[in-house]
Amino acid sequence: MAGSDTVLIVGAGPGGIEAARGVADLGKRALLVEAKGDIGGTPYEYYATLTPDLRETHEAMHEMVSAVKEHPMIDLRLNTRVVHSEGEIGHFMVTLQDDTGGQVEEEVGAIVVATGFQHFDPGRETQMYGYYEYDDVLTLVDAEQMFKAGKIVRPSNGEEPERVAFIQCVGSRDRQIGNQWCSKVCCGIASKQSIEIKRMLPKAKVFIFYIDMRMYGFWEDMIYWKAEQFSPVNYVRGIVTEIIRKGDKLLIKGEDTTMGRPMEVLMDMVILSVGMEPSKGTLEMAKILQLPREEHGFIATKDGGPLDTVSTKVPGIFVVGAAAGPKDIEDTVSMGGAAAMKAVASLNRHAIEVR
Amino acid sequence: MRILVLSKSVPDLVEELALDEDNGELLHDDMTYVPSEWDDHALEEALLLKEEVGAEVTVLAVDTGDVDNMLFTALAKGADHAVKLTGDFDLATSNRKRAQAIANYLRDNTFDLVLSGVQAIDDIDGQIPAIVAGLLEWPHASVVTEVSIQGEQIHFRQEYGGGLQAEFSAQAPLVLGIQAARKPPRYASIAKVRQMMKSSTVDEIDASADTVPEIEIRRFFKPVAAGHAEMIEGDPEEVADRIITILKERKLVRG
Amino acid sequence: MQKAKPIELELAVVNGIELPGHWNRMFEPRVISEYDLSVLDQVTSIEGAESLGYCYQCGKCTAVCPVDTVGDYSPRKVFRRTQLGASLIDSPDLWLCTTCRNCLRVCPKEVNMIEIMPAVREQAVLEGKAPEELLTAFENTARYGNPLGEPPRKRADWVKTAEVPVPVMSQHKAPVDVLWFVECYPSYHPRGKDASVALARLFNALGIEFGILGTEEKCSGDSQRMAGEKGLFDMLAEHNVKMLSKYQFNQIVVTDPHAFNAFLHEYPKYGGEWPVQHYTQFLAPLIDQMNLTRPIPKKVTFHDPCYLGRHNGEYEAPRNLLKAIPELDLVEMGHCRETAYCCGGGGGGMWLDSFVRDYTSQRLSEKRVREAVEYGADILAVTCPYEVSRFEDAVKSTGNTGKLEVKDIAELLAYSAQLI
Amino acid sequence: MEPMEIPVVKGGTKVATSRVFERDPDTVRDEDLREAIWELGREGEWIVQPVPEPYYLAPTKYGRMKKIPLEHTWHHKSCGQCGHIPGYSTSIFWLNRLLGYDYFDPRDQTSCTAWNYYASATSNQVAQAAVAMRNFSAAYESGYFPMIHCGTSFGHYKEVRHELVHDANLRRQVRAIMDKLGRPFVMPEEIVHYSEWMYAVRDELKNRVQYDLSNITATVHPACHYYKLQTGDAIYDPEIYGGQRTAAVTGVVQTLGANVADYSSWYDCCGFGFRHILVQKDFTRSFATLRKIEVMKAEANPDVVLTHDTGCVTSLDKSQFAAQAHDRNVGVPVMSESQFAAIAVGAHPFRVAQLHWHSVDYRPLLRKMGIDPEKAWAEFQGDLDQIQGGQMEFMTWEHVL
Repeated sequence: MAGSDTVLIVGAGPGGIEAARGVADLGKRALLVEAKGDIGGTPYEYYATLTPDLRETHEAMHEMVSAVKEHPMIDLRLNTRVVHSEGEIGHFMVTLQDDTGGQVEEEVGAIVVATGFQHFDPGRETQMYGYYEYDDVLTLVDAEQMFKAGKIVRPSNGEEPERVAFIQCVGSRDRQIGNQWCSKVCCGIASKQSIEIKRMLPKAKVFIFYIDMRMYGFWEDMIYWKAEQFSPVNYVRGIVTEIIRKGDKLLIKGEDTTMGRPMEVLMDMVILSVGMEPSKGTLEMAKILQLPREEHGFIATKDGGPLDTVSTKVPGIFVVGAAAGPKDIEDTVSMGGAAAMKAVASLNRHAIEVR
Repeated sequence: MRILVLSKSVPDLVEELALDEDNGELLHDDMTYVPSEWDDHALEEALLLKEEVGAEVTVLAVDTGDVDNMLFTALAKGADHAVKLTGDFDLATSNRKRAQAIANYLRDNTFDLVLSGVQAIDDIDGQIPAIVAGLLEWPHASVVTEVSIQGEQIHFRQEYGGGLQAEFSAQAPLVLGIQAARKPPRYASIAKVRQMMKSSTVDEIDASADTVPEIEIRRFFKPVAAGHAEMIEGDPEEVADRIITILKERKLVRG
Repeated sequence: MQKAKPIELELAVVNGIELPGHWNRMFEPRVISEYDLSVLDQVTSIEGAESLGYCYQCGKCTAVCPVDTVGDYSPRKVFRRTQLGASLIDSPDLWLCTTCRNCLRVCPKEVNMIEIMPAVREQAVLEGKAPEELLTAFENTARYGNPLGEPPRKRADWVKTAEVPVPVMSQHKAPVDVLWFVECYPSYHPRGKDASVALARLFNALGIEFGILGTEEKCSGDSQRMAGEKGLFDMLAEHNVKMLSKYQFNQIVVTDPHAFNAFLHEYPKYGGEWPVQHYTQFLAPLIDQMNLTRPIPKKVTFHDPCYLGRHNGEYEAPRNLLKAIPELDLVEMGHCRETAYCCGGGGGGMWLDSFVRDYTSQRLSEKRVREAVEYGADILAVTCPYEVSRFEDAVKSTGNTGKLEVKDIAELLAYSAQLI
Repeated sequence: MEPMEIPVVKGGTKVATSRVFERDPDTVRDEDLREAIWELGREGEWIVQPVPEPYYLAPTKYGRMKKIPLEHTWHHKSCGQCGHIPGYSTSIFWLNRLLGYDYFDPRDQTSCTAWNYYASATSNQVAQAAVAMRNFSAAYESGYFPMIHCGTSFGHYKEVRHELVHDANLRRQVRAIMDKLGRPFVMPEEIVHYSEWMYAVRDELKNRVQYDLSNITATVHPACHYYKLQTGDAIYDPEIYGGQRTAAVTGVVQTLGANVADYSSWYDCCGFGFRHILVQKDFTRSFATLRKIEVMKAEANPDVVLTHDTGCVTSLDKSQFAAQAHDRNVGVPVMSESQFAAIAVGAHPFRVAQLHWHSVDYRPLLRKMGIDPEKAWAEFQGDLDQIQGGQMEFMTWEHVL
């Protein structure tokens, strides 16, 4: 029996969009399912600008977003979740459910999972960052909302902060929490945000407290050096363990490891560089599609190695972006293209085998 | 509080002194001149007073030739004004005549305190501050080490032999001969001196000389040496032994 | 680790109860510390010192900073301490850098201490915060044209001991091929004069048409510039350029790598643009004519002067000269050429000996002498006028008298050519 | 570097943010041992002593509900309380009697020996666990449920429980000891601290408060051994600091009508340090006064410091004399919340709460509460005179209730 010519893509973030576009451009029908009411994913929803080039997110992603919406070969279903799946490569029967509970069944030949990540919730950490106690403790996401609004103020009093600290590796690289991975992008995002803060508030003093700065490739001089040399942002090695309210300020406590001395410094605002975890949707899809997860909890790739970044252990199912582990947008979009190619290839190969 | 600092340029002893073979006088033109070290201390003390109580400091030199650099250096260090008394002066002009010119200037201009180096290396007679005070009938003290201003009162210290110090206070106006400032004279960076040369001016005041009593020098000569030092020869151990013997002979060490 | 500081009253009485000694002993509280960034801003806003802020604490400089081998100073530490709010202008750190350029050689961010130090030091000099002994050297240079405080009129007195003609341009009244810029230490310092005499005899033996400025010469001022007296340098440069411009010559040869640096990079800004060579560069092509016949059957090691080597890239000329001496066995120390350690005299270090001693475990010259001895050298060959005296003192203070001789290359060449 | 001037901003236990943390059950770090305890009970490894009814259900850090027995409690007393702060345990008993709860004050309880253990001074795992289990068995045999007065005993027993659950060999060794002693091997269903009981009865106490506490400001020092050991098993309440800090003590004090003020070094140890109090008293008194009391004074200026552990009351109260000698900004009375609550609901400050054992002057606090300390002292002196005079052998519960 000939297989379905449709590829199901779950999740319409940058990775899913790119995969759908790829599938459609390769001449197959792309069924793009998104649980939320709009496409674009985490960066489009939360981030004012992209890392590392600081382009305004909506403007930068406009082209890919509208391409998906207008493409005749892409069947976009918003407010829709995949709730059930059975079958195998060439013949997956998937059940889609919309907001109102209405269900439809679709036959698809291959599936691309692009369900992404969620930000670490700082209420869970072992350190005491007081995110749920003090308004002036923010996450990278909260800060992005401010950039979007074009105004950086202390939420507690609406005043411009004079001293802002970023704390890196919140919820990443932490055995206690169970997240033993580097989330890859937070050093870059924090540096990017620090540049933005300095642009908006030139008098503000910005600090980045870090274990080690991880900015690969061009991010080094695109954001790290720029932040350090021309903003300037103060990088201090040594992670902060506690944030406690002291008067109307926040007292951050840690060790300045370069100088080997304790530090207790007052800040007006602290931004937690929260890391990535598999999103609820990713965990849900792993369950529904019976995809094995790798040891960190993300969706496992076939060999777990560097030579195939998108094939899962289940034939005909592919993974894209942060559903497979911490990824920046570049990686995610590249994986989208690769998954589209592999998914369409699997349909073609299946068709030949059946014949 | 207005302070006048007297400054004088003196022969630089780094170079060998040249004497006129005919009359034994110093060949001034063959020498380089530097600000008198004691005057530098007077200036430093004045600048410290300025920092403490906000005094206005004027530095004054009798125009005996190349004094501009000295005055600009003083401005670079922090003096507010520089004054050059011009007229019939040269490097050989006597202290009596210089003092007369300074006193005349002080009669025409109001100052509360005059600080001068206690003496200068070229004559070591310490006369200028004393004669200036005498001509003006102002109080004067010499060998002063520490000056402070408290309201109307000017306090200062003098050093005596045997480690004794005396503390005085006097009302302005007053002339003091400074032995040493509380701090070593400050350094003026050359950039600042050069900037002063461009941006500030030295007030030139015509100080046509009165006729003043002069001392006549009958001759310059080197004193006849009364005795010579003993030069100790030999290797280090022999020299050390000889030194110990001498110290013992003079009862400078025990045992 | 710093111990907690106890506070203890000999006797305290609370509510009529005596609390002697240990009953009231407490430790001082930890204060909330502050990253006072105004201090860093203040430094990096000084023209020339901007790059201090580029430091990202990799620590590469610390590994190659000679000063850190004898003390607690490196560019990384300077940045960090400044970032923490310690004023560089008030810190001894400001005067410990010898501007040897070894940090800049390895710095991935090009934090340029060669520009930072003079710029910040200039500020300190303006604020009257420079060490006393350095100011004395400045004052001497300003007054006498040399940092030693020697009489300007005696600048060319060494010529009398040369026993060969050393034309002084003001009397020579004719164009020359080479204008030899002698500099201060070769004019006044007893061991510097030895090298000058040797060089004068070599020039004569080679038939070079040369002349010196004599009393018209003043210090080139490069080290004073690096030590923060830019105004003094301006004055000296203007003077020297003016004097040199009076005469006709084809090129300048200098004894001092610091003067070499000034003539190459700074004097052109003052209108003094002439071809300039260090004397080793000038002599190296003339090896065949030097008649180097008397052997020196010794192990000789060469100390690369910072301002000839790292600053200006000349490593071969001195070595070629040494290799040309019969039976001379040239051995290289571990730190040589690009990685050579400084003698401690650069950047004003020459005039900061007692200041630097308070912050270092040994002099850099002593460290270098120990290295030369370790490599089995009999002779430490040098070619910077600061070095003969610095290293000879260090030979004595490290107890190596008799084991190691310090010779200027000019002396070795003149000896081999049987001119001394 | 120069110390900084910090502005004082008063605020209660209300969090300054509208964010609400919702815990994802999948991300809870601390395991819930109770099911394992029952399981071991079913397997016959030990007897599980259930929490007697009536009990109160209190929320803990990770959202699990903890059973707090209200009565039939076996009171595991504290060495330091009995020795140095007798009003501490007396107040607990007094409150039990006031509320009419049946309890048992055993005479065969031993020290938990955890002070030595935490001071890195003595003992071993088996001995520690055996001491705990001996006391549990004594409680079980009495028919009353263990209620631990000391924060350190509480924390230590939680750690022992954790080890016993996870280490069959340890269970075997300890069971052998209990067999030799002829005692049953019993694990209580919950390990309960007295301050949890205080939390459970806070509303009952509220109705009996006799003084206006609205002018009283307290700072609370949460005891490390109460909530930092075995973090999951401590009471947290979303109403108290948004559920980010333990609600023990704070919840009680606020319910009684007093104000609780926050201060920046709340998370720090009191300075007791176990080893430090023994061999480095100068460290303890420095930490307790400079890091805790002085910070409280500067930021909250409280009338009283309330805490819920023996060592904390001791070091915070009895270190202040030295700081006074150095003219530091100290001088705040320190007591347990049980003493404070007992006084608030009518206990005699000397007969019951025994404040005369405390070092810092507590009289301004009493006056502010509306109690005349001189009059109260005269009453107490009268008791002593009676005892001396032979009219009364000793004080009885009837006399003080």
